[in-house]
Amino acid sequence: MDTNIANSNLKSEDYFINMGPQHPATHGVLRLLLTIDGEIIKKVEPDLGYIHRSIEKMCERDSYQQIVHLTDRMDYLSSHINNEAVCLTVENALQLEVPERVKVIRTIIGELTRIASHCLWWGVMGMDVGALTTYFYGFRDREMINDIFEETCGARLTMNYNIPGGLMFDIHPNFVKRTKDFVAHFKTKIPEYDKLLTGNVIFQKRMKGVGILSKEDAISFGASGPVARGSGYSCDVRKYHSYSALDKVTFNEALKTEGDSLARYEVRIQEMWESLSIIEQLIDNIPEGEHKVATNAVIKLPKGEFYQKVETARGELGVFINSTGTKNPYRLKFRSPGFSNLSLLNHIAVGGKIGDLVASMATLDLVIPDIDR
Amino acid sequence: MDLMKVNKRAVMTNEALQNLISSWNFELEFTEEGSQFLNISVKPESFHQLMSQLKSNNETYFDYLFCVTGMDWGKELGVIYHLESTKHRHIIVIKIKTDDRENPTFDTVSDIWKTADFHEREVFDFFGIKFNNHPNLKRLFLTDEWEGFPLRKDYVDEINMVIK
Amino acid sequence: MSYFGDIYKGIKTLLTGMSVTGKVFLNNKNNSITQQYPDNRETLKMFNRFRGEVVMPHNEKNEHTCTGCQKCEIACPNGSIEIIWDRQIDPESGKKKKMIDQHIYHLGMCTMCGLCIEACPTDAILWAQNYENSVYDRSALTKVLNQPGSKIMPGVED
Amino acid sequence: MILSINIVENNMLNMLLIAAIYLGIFSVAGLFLVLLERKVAAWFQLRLGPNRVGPWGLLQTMADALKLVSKELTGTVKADKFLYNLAPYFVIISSLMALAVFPFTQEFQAFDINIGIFFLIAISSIGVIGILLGGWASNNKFALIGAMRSGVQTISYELSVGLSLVTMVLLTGTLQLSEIIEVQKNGWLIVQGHIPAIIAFMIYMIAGTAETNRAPFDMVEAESELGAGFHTEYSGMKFAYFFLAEFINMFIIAAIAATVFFGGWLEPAWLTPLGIAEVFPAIGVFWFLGKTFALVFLMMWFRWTFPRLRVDQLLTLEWKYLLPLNLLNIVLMALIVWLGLTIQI
Repeated sequence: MDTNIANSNLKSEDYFINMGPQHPATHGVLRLLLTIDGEIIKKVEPDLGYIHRSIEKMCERDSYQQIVHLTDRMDYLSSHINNEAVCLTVENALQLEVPERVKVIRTIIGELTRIASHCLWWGVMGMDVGALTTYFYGFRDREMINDIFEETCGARLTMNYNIPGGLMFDIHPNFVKRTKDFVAHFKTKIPEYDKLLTGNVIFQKRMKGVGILSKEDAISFGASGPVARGSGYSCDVRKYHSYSALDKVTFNEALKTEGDSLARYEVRIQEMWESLSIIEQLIDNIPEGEHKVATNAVIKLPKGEFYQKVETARGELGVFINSTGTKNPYRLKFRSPGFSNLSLLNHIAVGGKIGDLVASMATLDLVIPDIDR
Repeated sequence: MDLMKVNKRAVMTNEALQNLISSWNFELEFTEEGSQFLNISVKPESFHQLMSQLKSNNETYFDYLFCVTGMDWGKELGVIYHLESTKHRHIIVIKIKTDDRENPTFDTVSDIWKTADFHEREVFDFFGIKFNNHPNLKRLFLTDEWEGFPLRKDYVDEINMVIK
Repeated sequence: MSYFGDIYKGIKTLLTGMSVTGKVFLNNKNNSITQQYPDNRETLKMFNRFRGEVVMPHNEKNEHTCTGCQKCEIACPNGSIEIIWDRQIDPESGKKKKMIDQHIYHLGMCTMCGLCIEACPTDAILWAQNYENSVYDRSALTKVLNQPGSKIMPGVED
Repeated sequence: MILSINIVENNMLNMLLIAAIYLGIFSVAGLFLVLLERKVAAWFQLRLGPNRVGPWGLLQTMADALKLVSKELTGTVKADKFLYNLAPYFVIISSLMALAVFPFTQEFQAFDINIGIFFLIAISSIGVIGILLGGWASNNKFALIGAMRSGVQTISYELSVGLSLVTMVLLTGTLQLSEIIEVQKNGWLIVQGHIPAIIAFMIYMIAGTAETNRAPFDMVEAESELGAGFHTEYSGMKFAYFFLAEFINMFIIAAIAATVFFGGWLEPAWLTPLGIAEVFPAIGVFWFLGKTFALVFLMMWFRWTFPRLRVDQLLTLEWKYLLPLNLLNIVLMALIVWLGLTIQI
């Protein structure tokens, strides 16, 4: 009997694994078709659309006020910033100047949203690499922000607090105090995050040198937000295309040049500090004034094309409105940060282990409804 | 205020950009149609060449493709590309159109910007616009057996679409 | 000797991590962030602005302030509000006036965006702070907000 | 003739009786460990833990066990039925067998063989065959990857478990567990062997945690990577066997450590003058279980603090760090024993 494998008719085939749509690491309904060789990843092919609601098509039939609440349901972890993006586009198109008070409040809540999003990401990040306790610590701090939101905006996640022309209602009297309490509380918690996870030798080994993305690739893949900044590409929309009250504050753009998972992780931790500093600069100086300017009940945008970028917790969100002068947009496109960031997953995961894929995917901080829209 | 600032800066560069790009011997059409950016319409034939030149030329250096929008203008189908330069920080908008609604085809730019791979697949999925030389032009969001292209204006689905 | 140095540093970081969780463990009585939900119904109070469900307040004479202007119906992005109205003779002025027959609210379709309440010129509808909205039958989510036999409060005009 | 049959019958009866008692005690103990884990996890994680069934949630795992018993046993169509059904029994039986040799007190020991430690090491590594069978036979890709990882992991870490115990055997000169405890009447071995014993203990705890496939070494299940790993396709009671075995294994690893390093059922030396143990020898069970649960708690603390290692780092840790250190440590211990540098109280 011939026992020589090379001479026999044994065939070698690729080993496919379906990761998702229901899988603990894909956070929602992302499906990855993995081609693996033992533990080594040979190819990652995302399959999307499990939660696609065609928000862009729905926007074409909705009025501009109604569009705002749909954006809550895209990247639900930065819903306020999404709302703000649509409102800014509409306000810019109408040449509408909103009161200073609105700008400052929008910025404060936007930064709180960013912290809340990063808290959740930090918890989930730990969970993906196997440290289950981080999840609850992240949620503990996020809960305080959610309470602030609930008291002022009436909802914890899908707030819909912005309307074209300002805010739906003024901030709650407790808002300033609660926010200050949170800032004081959270300043003691980020060092705890570092102690528990960042410094941990296992975590460092899992993250360092894993999922490397060079600056050129980051730009070419259209990466934005902490993913791009971890690779040394300075792309903070808040710096380069400043909006709302962000031109009144000073903050540093968190930037790392290593381009690995650890760099992306550290950028987000650094961003939490920066957001705290932005909030501290603004919270004592909320100007008095109206919380909105009157707009027509039916908003009609002038004919033309309007584009607005904002920096959500995940990166650059773009709103592109093509208006023909009616009360609905003719075409509305959301440039979602997660979609571009997902496209580079194959690039950074190939050659790594399954565990590396999970770790790098966690540092991309994907929110699937944001990708699927 | 912000808008005014951006506009002022952008208008300056827009003119310079227009002068520069119009010297490149392409058949181009410059517009601003209410947008704060410089808009360029280009014929599909010279599209790929223009795009690669926009990226490689040192003065334009548009290396960051951040938004690819499929469009249905009713009669024509087309794609809008938003480009930014990470060096000069200027933004430009490129448009291509075709009258062919049955079999609209453009050249891919996924060889110039890797991000175009996914974005073009999205456009293909929702508008049915094909891209020559695209490495993996498959449906991305919808199932393979889906009929029609939902974001086109003439798409009808009487069961699932609620029209106000 | 970085081999042993690495081991020492590694163990130190592990112990630092354990000290964080250890502290939480010892303080667990005061730290617990979970709520004993069905048990704390009595004390669980939502914030005043919490968006639970759209309601239409009535006064003791069974009167509401809805004029049937349909602004909420137009403002609603999902078609959660339907207003059935009729022109009836106003008993006070004797003129024909728009009056609601039924203000129908589909809670199952509502996304709690609050646009209808913003749009209402007479504050006829408000947010209620209740949070237990699940039911066994979908049809129970379709509610008629104006009470049977209710009338518009005299003097309310849009 | 008649007499001898009687003896045999008696022995059989005895054995059955003892087996029944052990099974009863340890299925309850296993359930208690599950509850303990959930409570401890909750307290680490700012939660309250199970508190609905029974006072303080004490009956929660009983209720879970009842649920698991009554659940349908599902399985894949293309599974290798025989091996698929065999695997959970392999795992649970091998871990229950190990319990037989532990001395709970001086009198309370079912099976005092002179190769006690050896028996424990051997038995505790059989369980992996069950995991391999389960992963292979259930015809699931995630399960297969999990099982293969388990094979790699257990084979590697057995070395460290074995060698760190061998280090201590140098000190005792015997493999029999009752005699190992006898030796410790002059001070627990971790005191007697001081530096090398502490190193051996640390290596043992790391390798032991890995041997039980618990976080941070839960490569086999690796929830965020493989879903549920090798037991993806198991449900109901068969899943419960795997689950229970994990907890009994944890108990075994902790019990070995308590016996070999911390004097088993011996009370702490400063309590000896009080003479409680002479009046009331059964108190030894308390000391034994106390030490064991302290170590079990340590393992839980690991689990709820650390991230998981990657599979290649797992092997790096074993072959580049634990194994060389272990071998050095044995030499060190041999020197100390040879030069008589041990601490005797």
